Amino acid sequence: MSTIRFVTPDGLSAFLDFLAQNGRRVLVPVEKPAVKRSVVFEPWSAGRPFTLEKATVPAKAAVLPQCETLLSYKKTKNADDPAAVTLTLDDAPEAVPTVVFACRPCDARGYAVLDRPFLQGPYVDPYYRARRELLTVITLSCARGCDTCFCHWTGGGPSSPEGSDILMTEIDDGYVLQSITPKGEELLAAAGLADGTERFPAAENARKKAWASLAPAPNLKMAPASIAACFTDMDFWQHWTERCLSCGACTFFCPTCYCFTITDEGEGMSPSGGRRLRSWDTCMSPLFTREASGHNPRMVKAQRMRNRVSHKYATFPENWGAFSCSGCGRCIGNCPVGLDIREIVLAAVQRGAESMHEKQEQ
Amino acid sequence: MSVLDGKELRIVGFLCNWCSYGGADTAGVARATQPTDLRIIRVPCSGRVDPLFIIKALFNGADGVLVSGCHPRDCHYSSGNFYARRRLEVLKQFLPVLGIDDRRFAYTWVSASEGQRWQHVVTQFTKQIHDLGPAPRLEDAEPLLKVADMALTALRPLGTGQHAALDALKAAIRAKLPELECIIGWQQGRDAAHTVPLFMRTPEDVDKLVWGPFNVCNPAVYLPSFKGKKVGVVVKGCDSRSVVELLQENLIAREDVTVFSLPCEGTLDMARVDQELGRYTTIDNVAYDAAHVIITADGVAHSFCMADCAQGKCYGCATPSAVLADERLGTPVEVTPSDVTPPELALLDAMTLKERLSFWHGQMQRCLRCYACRNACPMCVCRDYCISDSRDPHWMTQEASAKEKLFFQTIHALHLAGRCTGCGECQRACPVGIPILALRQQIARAVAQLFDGYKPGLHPEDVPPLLGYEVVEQNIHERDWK
Amino acid sequence: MRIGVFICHCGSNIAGTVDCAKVAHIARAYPDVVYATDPMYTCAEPGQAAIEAAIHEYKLDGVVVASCSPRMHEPTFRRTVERAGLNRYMFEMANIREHVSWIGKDMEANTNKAAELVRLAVEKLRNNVPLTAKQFDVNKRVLVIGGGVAGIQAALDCADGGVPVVLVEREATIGGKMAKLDKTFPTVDCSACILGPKMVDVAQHPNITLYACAEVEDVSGYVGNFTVKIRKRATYVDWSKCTGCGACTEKCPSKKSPDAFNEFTGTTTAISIAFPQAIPKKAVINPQHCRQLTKGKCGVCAKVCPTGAINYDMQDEIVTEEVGSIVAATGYDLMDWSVYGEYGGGNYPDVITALQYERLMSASGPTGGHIVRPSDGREPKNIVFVQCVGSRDKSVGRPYCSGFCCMYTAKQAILTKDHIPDSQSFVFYMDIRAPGKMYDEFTRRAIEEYGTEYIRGRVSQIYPNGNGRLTVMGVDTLLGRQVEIQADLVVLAVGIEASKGSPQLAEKLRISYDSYGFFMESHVKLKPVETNTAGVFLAGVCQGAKDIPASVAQGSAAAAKVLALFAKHKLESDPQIAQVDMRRCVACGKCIRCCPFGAIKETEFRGEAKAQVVETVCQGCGLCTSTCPQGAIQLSHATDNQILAEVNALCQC
Amino acid sequence: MNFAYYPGCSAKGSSSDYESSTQAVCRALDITLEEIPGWNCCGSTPAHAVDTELSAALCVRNLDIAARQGADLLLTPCPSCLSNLRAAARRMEKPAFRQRVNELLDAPAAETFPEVTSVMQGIARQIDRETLAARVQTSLKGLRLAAYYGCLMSRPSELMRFEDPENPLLMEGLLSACGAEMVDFPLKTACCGASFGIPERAMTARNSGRILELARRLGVDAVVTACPLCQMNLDLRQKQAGRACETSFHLPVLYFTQMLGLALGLKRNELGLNKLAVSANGLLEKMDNLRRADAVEGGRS
Repeated sequence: MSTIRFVTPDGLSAFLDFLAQNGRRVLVPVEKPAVKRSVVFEPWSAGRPFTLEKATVPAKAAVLPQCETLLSYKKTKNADDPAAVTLTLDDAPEAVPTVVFACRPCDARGYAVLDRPFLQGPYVDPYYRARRELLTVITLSCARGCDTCFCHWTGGGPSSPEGSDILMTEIDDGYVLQSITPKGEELLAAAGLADGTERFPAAENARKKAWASLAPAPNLKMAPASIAACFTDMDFWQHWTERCLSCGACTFFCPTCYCFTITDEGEGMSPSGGRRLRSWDTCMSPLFTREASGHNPRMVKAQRMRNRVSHKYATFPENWGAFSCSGCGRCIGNCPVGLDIREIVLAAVQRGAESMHEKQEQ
Repeated sequence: MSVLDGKELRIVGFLCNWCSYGGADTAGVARATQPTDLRIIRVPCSGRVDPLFIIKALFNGADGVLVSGCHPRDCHYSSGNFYARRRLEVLKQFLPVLGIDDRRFAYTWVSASEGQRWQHVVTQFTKQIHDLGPAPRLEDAEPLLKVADMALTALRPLGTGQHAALDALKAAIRAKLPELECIIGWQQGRDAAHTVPLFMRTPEDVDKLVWGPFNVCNPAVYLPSFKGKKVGVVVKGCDSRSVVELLQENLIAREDVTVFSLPCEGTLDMARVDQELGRYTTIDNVAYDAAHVIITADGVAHSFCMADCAQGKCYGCATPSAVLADERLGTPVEVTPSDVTPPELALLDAMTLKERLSFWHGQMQRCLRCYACRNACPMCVCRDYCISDSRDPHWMTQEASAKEKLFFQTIHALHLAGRCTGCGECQRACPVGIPILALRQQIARAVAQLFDGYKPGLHPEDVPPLLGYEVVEQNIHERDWK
Repeated sequence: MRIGVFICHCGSNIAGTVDCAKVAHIARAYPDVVYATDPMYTCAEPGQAAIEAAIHEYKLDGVVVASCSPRMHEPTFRRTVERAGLNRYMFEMANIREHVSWIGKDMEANTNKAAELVRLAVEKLRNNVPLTAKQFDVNKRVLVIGGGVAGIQAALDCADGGVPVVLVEREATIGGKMAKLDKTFPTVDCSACILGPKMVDVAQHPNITLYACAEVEDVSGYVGNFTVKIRKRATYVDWSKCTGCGACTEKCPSKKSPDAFNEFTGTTTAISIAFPQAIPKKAVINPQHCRQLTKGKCGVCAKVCPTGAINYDMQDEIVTEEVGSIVAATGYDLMDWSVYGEYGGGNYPDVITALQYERLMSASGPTGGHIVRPSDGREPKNIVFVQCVGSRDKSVGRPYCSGFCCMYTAKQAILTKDHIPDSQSFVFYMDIRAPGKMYDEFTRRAIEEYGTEYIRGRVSQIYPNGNGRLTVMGVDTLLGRQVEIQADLVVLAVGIEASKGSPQLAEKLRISYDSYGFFMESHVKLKPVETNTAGVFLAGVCQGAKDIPASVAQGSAAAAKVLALFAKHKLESDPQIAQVDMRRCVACGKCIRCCPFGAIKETEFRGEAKAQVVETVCQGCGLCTSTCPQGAIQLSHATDNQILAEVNALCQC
Repeated sequence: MNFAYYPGCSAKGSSSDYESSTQAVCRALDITLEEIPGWNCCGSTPAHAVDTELSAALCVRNLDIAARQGADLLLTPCPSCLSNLRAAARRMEKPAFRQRVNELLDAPAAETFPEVTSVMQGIARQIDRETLAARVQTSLKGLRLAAYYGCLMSRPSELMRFEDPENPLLMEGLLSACGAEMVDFPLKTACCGASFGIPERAMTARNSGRILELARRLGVDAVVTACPLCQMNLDLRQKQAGRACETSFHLPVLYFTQMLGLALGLKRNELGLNKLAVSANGLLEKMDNLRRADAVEGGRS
């Protein structure tokens, strides 16, 4: 049985104070006022306002920063022989104990997606691992669905615990916190919060209500096969990507995208030294696959979009057994031209079904 | 490398090889004593000085930047300094919007024989920089978030456009359909409260065409990708200016483009609409009256008055009807242009330099460098070869600092100088709502002031001002060095 | 990279206020620097030898010299490193003399600054790449624009050197201003007698093609390969038939045609030959005054012409010439002196220009060499010469000295006395400028032997005083009193300006010109004949005021430049030019619009439009590089990355 | 049309004929001159040679009165006054100077002053050539006149802004509209030497003599002037000038307002012609004869 705690809205600050103990970085959703408001995760400090809204930007940066220094190096010269250079190198991962507070189940499931290639494959990424091991995820379950969300299509849901250490559910008078993992349990046990066992049924009730608010999900079981079947049908991809602008809004705001690029900056002998940086990249950009020769296997946006959709709904499931999409819908809401991945996936599924039907008839 | 503490500040000079570098030599030969702060970078011509070098220096630790070239008419290359004069003047007028004191940048003309003048210029400029003190740094500025005041009055009545001649437009498009590769317009998006671009190739596609306040995207952005093909585009007035600007720059050919237009009554600021709608599952209904759009979502009706919820650009819009059209439907609407300060720019105008620096620091922190702003810009034609992600030239790093992100915005703004029609797609596309349009608006304002009210995208035959020059500039005057 | 750094002491010029050894020491810590030293005189032969030795010993592939201005010794050191086997562009200079040691005495600040400038040079060098010049053919023909004495000299010298010359003259005859002069200073020999033979040589030289009544319409191409379009104006006389017999001019009934050659001191016939010694000696019809051409009635000249040369239907003709080099020798015109209202602004007939006075004195002039007053034909007795009318006068926008007026005024005063022994000349002057050989002696003669009264001061007003004379009011600044002279004739030494149309021609030639229209030389002192456009040279007053000997000298100098250029079989183009990265180029054409030299054209590359630099036309300004938004066109040796490296070396906070 | 008007001291004394003719002409042309109340001497000529601030204060007081009356334009007949008033207004644009002058005044002067211009320019601004010609009662046709502006009216040019400083043509325009033949008078802006009438009598006589001599050679019936000092000098001292040139002159020297007044048919005593030292009777007689001849001619045809 997991640990259940309860906290009132007024008690959240104290809870955050607790989370921030021992040098832990607590990332909380913070509202950025603008004509177009946005919500981003930022390190919390006592007294800072925060919000519990779904963030515009997922908390992916907690494990995969927008830009991180993989290694830094310095070169020093020998005073007697200017041609001789001593190189010192630091490749220790930049990682601090971190709590992500009040992300949503789709964000948390993002971590589960990222864990697969970074931790479960033949090559473990030490930088990712260092951060992931020091990460605790406190997820706020969603009270209802929305027009762009489709977590339940991808195997998740408004209260899916996957990827979370603690699941937090809003009820009438506060929040019920339920530990999901031993890490979460340990943290919750030490938090000094009131016991929430009595209120747990109310939380379960709220979760059910949330599930009930969702429109029925289509069956995507055939999606990998259907999309693979569409792979060579460039007309299909061209049709669906005609309005794409090839920007990175879909991928940079995705909790499951992990494409990156590596660049070297600075100079061993400069005061700030040389740095090897890993930064987010996007498969929507033609640069992503441009080869040194100038050749580009994904020259046109249809090829790139095909890659994105195939990766998320065909090849990743083939390799890892799950979609590389948590259905958060940010790629839909943030797209400047309203491209909707759901439409493409459904169209592919339908196309696949039709062609299979045709084959059977033949 | 460090400056001498308490003694020197970091002043970078870009000098043309033929005149000013020679002038500095002449000053040296005459043993004309000068302050030691200035570090001179020799360039072939003042026309070689990309304003971005100056921004780069000012962002990265320079306390002052001085550019000096041949006197007008004396350019070793005939006209390099004429181009430089326009570009550097625009830059000078742009700097304050970033929170940089424009006195930190100066450009002047010194000939190879004017050693004394050079001494005077260096002495004065160095003194000026010392009087200003070390330049404040973006990264040291306390982040500041402020919101533009959107309570605005439009130059013309805004409406919902429900009486537009949509059927006639569709008929006109159908008639042209056989001649054209496709016609770009708008269709309903994921629900009735959103539209997305539509590429019409068949009569059935034409049926999907919609017209109204949800048509926010600028379809001109797609035109350069159809270069060489016959294509049609349906435009609002603002979109037509992008089409014209593309024509001005020969980025599309007039004979390849057929422009369809209806007079626009304004479009909605979807950020504020979405904000008001909140999380909803379904749109039940969208209804219109002359001035309002009523959206019913999950059973709750939300009313949006066009006068209150239009895009910022719509309020100052003087071109509701296309400035250029082959098929013009509906009755064109004439609006007397007026110099309205757009809301984003008004917000910055009201700030001190220090606040502006803080503002941009605060705003740029949340930028993810997704480049939706760039890719949504119809005038961004470098596309696959933007200098923001190239190594040669290596203008930018991939670092996620506010400085690098603002530097990109500066690149974009300066590359748009004299070209930006103010369509606002950059800002609309930004998923995190950074008011980056203000930077382009400041450039546009400077360009209009310097070049007799020039506005890009009004006349296909106009030469964009930074691609031309006048031997005697009416509005650019050498600043005195007294 | 392996970089060697040389911090020059320049004796005490640098070492006096810069700790050169310390700079070398600091430089040793810079990236890629494997050797740094501080020689006494780097540019001297031992200094250069030491660089060569160091290149070999330390296997250097790049060299930085910190010394004087690169404008001084960059070519020297480039040759040095080239001798040691390096590419000449793997070299950078830091200017620590003119820009550091000579402008301040603070040793600490200077040393720090010098070290930073060396750092700048090192960072630039680390981004340098070897560049190689390309070779191309040269068309060994020359175009000379302007057939005044400078152009004649340039044309003859080139032609004598074996180079075919195309000489284009705007007027109907060559000879320019000198042909209008009566005598020349300081020898007072007859202008026509010394210029005439040269003009005849031009006509007879097998290597010279002369186009008179012609103007340059368009110039394209580049050094070694210019294409020039020349507009031959319609003369209505077929010159291949005209023998210059003059029968037409005698019979022409329209005798009120303005006589430009005589500076409008008289009139001529509508069909005319400028003067008896004109080259080419061919008749030209003035279409504004020809009765046949204006009224369609007359045709006298056609009737009397023994060779049937008259052609009233003649049209302008465009001829195209291909040349490898161009000499501009377009001379000067007088400034519009009517701005001087106080001198009558041109309304008093007896106030004339010095050039008009030359025509009055000339035996071939309208009065047959008799000096008479234009108003009444009487011989003047009191003649006032006013100097600097439109020279050295900021109030009319002419701050420069016209150079030769002091001398010709002295000459005219002397000649006046010769013509009219009982005359008295007065000269109002600001300063007497007589720096040439025999010049000052000549003015002394005018004063001492010819009794010319020189009055140092300006003339405030000239007005007809009602009794047929002119009152000249001025000041004698030496005596500090007002002067009033009753003159019969006033001769103004009107200042000069570049000849009409000079700016337009400069733009066609893509050379610079100053605000008065004079063409800009490449370097005021060291390259007075060259322009900034390779292959285009200057001769005579088009470059700035000068007298006949100087014009002739510059004509010869220009010819020497042409001959030196043509002495090479192939020319090398400067590799510091723009280059297009075909992949990055999106063919937006912004560079093509801006290029001051038309050096960029659109081309097709793998089916796509792209920009392409014409290497021989590009002059390396880099305007295109700062114009191209995607950085697709880069100026070699001043690429974005090279300049950014310098900026980053200074600004990295 | 109403103009604020600053007559200047001489209008109330030595050049009362200028004043009366100015008033009469303006009246006839429907221009009302409103004399500013309580004006004082502008300080010309001696004051500005002694102390620029004190002399400016004299002018500024007048300018201030005009400004407080809300005048847009202030007219003065006298070039000396005009020069002083304009110079003072110009100097007051410098804040430091303004501050010092303000200290000399009872109260700080107005921030901006009305533009000051001459009566001649005021008339020309208001009445175009055709209108003036239409108002002419007695044409000046047949009279040959020399317009003499004096040295001050157009100088220094950037301050006075009076046409071409060397060759103004405004007076010629007015009088030729009235029918007079205006000779090209090269000495129209030469100095007559009036200011040195007492200390440098010989020079003054020489300067005036040169002007009168040229005018006589050009065969004019009268010299027409716009300056009280010039008029007095050329008229009152005509004998001295004659002696300096070893000749004797008899050339009437009239104010342009007097000439205009004659053309407009105003009463001759209103124009103060009786105040002239060199009698204008000959001129008037010639006019009468010419007009009589016209009448006869007109009668015949």
